[in-house]
Amino acid sequence: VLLKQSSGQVIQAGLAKDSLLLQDPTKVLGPLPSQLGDRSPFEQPVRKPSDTSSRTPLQDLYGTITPSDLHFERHHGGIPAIDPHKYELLIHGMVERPTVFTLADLKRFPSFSRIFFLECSGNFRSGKEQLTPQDICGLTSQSEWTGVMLATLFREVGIHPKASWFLAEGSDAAVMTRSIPVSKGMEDGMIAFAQNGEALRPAQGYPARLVLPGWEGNTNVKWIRRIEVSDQPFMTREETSKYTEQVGDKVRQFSFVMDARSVITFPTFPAVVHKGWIEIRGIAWSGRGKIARVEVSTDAGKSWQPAQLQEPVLDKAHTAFRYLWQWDGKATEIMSRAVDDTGYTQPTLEQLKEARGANMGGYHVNSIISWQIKGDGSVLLRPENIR
Amino acid sequence: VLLKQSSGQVIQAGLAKDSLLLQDPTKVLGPLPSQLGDRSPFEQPVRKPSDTSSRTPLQDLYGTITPSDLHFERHHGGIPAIDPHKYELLIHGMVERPTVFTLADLKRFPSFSRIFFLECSGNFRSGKEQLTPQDICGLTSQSEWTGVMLATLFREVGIHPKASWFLAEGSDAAVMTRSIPVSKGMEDGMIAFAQNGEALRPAQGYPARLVLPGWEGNTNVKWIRRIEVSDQPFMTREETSKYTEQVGDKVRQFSFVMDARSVITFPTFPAVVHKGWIEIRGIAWSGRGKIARVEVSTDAGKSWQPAQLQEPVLDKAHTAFRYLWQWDGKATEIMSRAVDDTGYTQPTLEQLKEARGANMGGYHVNSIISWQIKGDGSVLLRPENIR
Amino acid sequence: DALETKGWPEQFGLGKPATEQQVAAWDIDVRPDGKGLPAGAGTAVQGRAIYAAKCASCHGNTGVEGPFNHLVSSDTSKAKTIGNYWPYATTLFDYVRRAMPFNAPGSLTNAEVYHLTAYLLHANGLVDSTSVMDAQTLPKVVMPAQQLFVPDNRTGGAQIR
Amino acid sequence: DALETKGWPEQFGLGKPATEQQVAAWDIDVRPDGKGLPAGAGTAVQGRAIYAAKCASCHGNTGVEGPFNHLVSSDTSKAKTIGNYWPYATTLFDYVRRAMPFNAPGSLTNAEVYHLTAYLLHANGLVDSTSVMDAQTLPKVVMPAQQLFVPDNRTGGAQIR
Ligand code: HEC
Ligand code: HEC
Ligand SMILES: [Ca+2]
Ligand SMILES: [Ca+2]
Ligand SMILES: [Ca+2]
Ligand SMILES: [Ca+2]
Ligand SMILES: [Ca+2]
Ligand SMILES: [Ca+2]
Ligand SMILES: [Co+2]
Ligand SMILES: [Co+2]
Repeated sequence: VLLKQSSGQVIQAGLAKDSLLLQDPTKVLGPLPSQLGDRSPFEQPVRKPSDTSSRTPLQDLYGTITPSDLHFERHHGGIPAIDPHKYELLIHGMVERPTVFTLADLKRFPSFSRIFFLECSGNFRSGKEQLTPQDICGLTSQSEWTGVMLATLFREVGIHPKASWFLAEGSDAAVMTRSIPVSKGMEDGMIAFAQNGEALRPAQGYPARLVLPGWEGNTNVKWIRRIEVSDQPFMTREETSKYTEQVGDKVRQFSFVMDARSVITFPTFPAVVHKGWIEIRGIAWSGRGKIARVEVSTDAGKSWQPAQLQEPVLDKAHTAFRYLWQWDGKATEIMSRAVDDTGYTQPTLEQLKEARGANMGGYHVNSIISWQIKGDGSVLLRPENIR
Repeated sequence: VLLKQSSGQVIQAGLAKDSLLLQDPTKVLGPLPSQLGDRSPFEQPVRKPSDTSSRTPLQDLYGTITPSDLHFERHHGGIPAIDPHKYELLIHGMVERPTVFTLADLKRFPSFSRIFFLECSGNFRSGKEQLTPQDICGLTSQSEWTGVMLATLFREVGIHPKASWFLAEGSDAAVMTRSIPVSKGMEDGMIAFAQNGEALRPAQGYPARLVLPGWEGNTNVKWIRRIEVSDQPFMTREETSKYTEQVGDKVRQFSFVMDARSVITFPTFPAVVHKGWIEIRGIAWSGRGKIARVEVSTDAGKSWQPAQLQEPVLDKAHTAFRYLWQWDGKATEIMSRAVDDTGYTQPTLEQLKEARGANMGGYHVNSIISWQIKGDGSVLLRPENIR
Repeated sequence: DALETKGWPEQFGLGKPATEQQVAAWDIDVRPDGKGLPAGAGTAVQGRAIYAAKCASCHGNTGVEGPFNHLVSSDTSKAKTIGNYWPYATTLFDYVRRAMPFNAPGSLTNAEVYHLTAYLLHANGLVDSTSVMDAQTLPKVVMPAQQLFVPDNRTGGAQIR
Repeated sequence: DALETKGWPEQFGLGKPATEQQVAAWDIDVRPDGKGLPAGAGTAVQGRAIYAAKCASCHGNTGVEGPFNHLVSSDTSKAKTIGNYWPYATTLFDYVRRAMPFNAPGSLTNAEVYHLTAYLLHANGLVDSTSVMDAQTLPKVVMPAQQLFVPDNRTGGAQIR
């Protein structure tokens, strides 16, 4: 490491990073300030990618903000490469003034920032003991989103009073489309161009995407290029063949809202705990509003105690909870359940099956997750059979 | 890009990233999900480093969270490389049980998360028109910090009831030390081990640092290795030779709290604006509490209008403000002033000089910043002479 | 959180009016009532050949062999397919045109999409081998699954559904 | 936000008792009353030689030439220095031992630090050339700036200070 003096002279003032680790850090000048910070070589959290998605390492995270490079991914045609100078958003259909907005145009409107979660409605896996929170429900993440409210844009283009649905279309290889009620767009829909302080990341929709707080991930159309306002839904493949679920002998469609749920992130597989005081930690969220409380059971569901919620508790946002537990060293099961401010209580898988039927499929499965604490301190998922 | 099929077969399913930019992104499969996300090649925000600090690009950011790799830096001996498995925090002095905590120990205590700003008390530059918000006051950033409350640790080691100060000492090459009143430590001091959801970055104190919400950056000792509890301050070099300011014919010491201030981040140099509607944007913060309101003047300080504050307004936190302005195309000056919930109003440099004397030096200069809007739409700082 | 528009102009005057050509270039969606369907027509026979050339490698020779999604219902599989799960035939045209083939999306002509649509509907037993699929006939194809579809029946509150 | 300790044990029992050796190895601070000063002593004459060898390259031959901080006050500069701005002599020992030389911090022996302290105090006209600096004498050095220092006089509220 070279140190430039105010005189312009350069002096040797430190050693290469690797050699530092062997030394007493108080006795060697470290690397000087830089343009971009790095992670410690000892901390390398990663998502878990498949061909179609990549899961946030919930068990490795603290607090409620997801670092943008660890935000979950779910694509249907990979990540498009978009030149922001050529980017355009077209709004047409039942509007007075069909309009094309550049990215610069979008940024000139009154803007808005808000912290809320996104979650894929297919966010549930189970079936074996060796699963981490990342494996089970890593398809949720939280960011501070900034953009222009859809209501502002609808006002600008003069939306027709009888308009009831709009089509949101991406510019990815899947030209991803979803039909969204205009009411949701007007309520809190946003065309976001920033995430956690900086421009959207390509995997999260750069340069602009739709965000619909509390609604299933797929509706938050990324790389959005077109909005067509209409008086009926378009019945796209994503809202018919996919993102619908069997409920009894019917198929439920347009089930947009994400019901309340919670997940313990510590202690979970593959952690090993010791007898004594353990802070059980996790996150809870609801697409319908704020988390009212989270309850924790340390006796396999026989009794439930209130956990502490981290303030501020935000609307439609991951809310950290904590519960202090003195473990006596005996095998047991721990679990958490979220209650939101509409009075909804996170159900068991049993309850969900009872309400929806055994063939309910894999969407909107928000059931309580239970962890076995073995006598040797090892922690394993209690697997459940979704079908 | 290769796509692995469920059959195990691998197919060619896309093109190299560079070639994509030339194409219609809807017609080519993009890169698939990955372990870590990247920035768009079109978005490369950077800090501005000197030998001793590096400034956050405030004008490039949205919302209130600072991406961790853009968090400002101020070191006195570079960034130490610390093996988290060897890390220890020693607490001794006026305590019943002098104790050494490993990082794993710290993480086992009840934890706490909180969003607040950090700011170097030397965070002010002026003197020429071509300065950006980053140049003027880029030595402030905001994160969601997670750690163990100092009060929890003091309780654990049995702090002496008569203890009034403690020394916080880093394990960097400067072995940075500051004396801190125990009262602040007990109120909201935290030993943070995480920042924005993940482990602290090395430049921000990995694996653990002191954070004191609202207090000058230098007291938030990074890479903390030792806390000595005492009944008097230690009068270290940083709290005598540095981080003290001339006020009248005295030198003010232990001026910990950061007074309220605000900065417009758009429009600012080097932006060029157009006649018509402009959303004036910025951030405001106070080390004493919440921002009560921000006022904006678009007529060089003759009249002031309330700006909109982004909710939730958090204690000791960067608070985004917005003010919608119709610019008539005539040259003018725009400025913002913060008012906090203790009733403090951000002063002019004149007022500060009046209160402190002309020789007040460069610490805690929180004066109103004014931007000249030229008739051609160019924006320049109105430079001020601090001495 | 509701939009506070006090002090706002009627319009900010941002953006440019969209020209008809611009709209036409991007307006590719097809609604259940057939709005959006282009000129042209297709038959199962012609679709079969295109399918074999451009689709079978991923969806199987007869649409049930994979490796990717089953497109045809069969007695031996519980897979959700066009035949047993898709509520609207128009969706098939819309989706194939925008997203398939997966490795060359947007490469098919409208005629090819009509042929493939006819082929896949026929393979699922939904139309005759000789039916011509075009802007008039496609919206009228009766999809058995349509009657199963209901809008969200969760009405909020404590209810678990 | 105050710590909610309901349901907490008296102690979590985390961490290990610090041994005396561990504390001694790290407890390098020096207080204004001299607490923390090690055995040993130094004089300006011996300090001058060490200074020339290890410090002058960065602080100048006589402590005023830079390129880094002025360490000695002079009539021709307004720089804040040990002589005109530092309130406690103990801080000099503490800081030089922990942080200097900048490119080899922590490399000086206690004796070297005493010598350098004596030299810099003398160069600033604060002690005689023959004064011996040790754990007894150093805390007694009268620093002219000390009378200037006042604790924070901002008391909150609307006041601008
Ligand atoms: C290179 C592989 C590949 C080729 C070639 C391919 N597809 Fe696909 N197809 C896929 C994949 C992968 C999906 C699932 C995409 C998703 O879910 O986002 C899919 C989905 C579909 C679906 C929706 C199925 C459902 O259940 O929702 C239809 C219909 C379809 N393809 C038709 C076709 C047609 C017609 C062709 C030829 C013109 C074709 N595909 C060529 C890979 C391919
Ligand atoms: C390689 C350059 C270098 C060398 C060699 C060096 N210093 Fe320094 N010195 C610095 C820098 C840079 C600073 C400012 C550090 C900071 O502000 O964090 C400094 C600061 C100081 C200060 C505090 C000045 C103030 O105004 O607060 C003292 C005292 C000091 N040095 C003494 C010494 C002594 C004694 C030696 C020799 C044993 C020495 N220095 C060798 C670069 C050097
Ligand atoms: Ca798709
Ligand atoms: Ca759904
Ligand atoms: Ca230093
Ligand atoms: Ca201060
Ligand atoms: Ca259309
Ligand atoms: Ca001590
Ligand atoms: Co989804
Ligand atoms: Co500072």
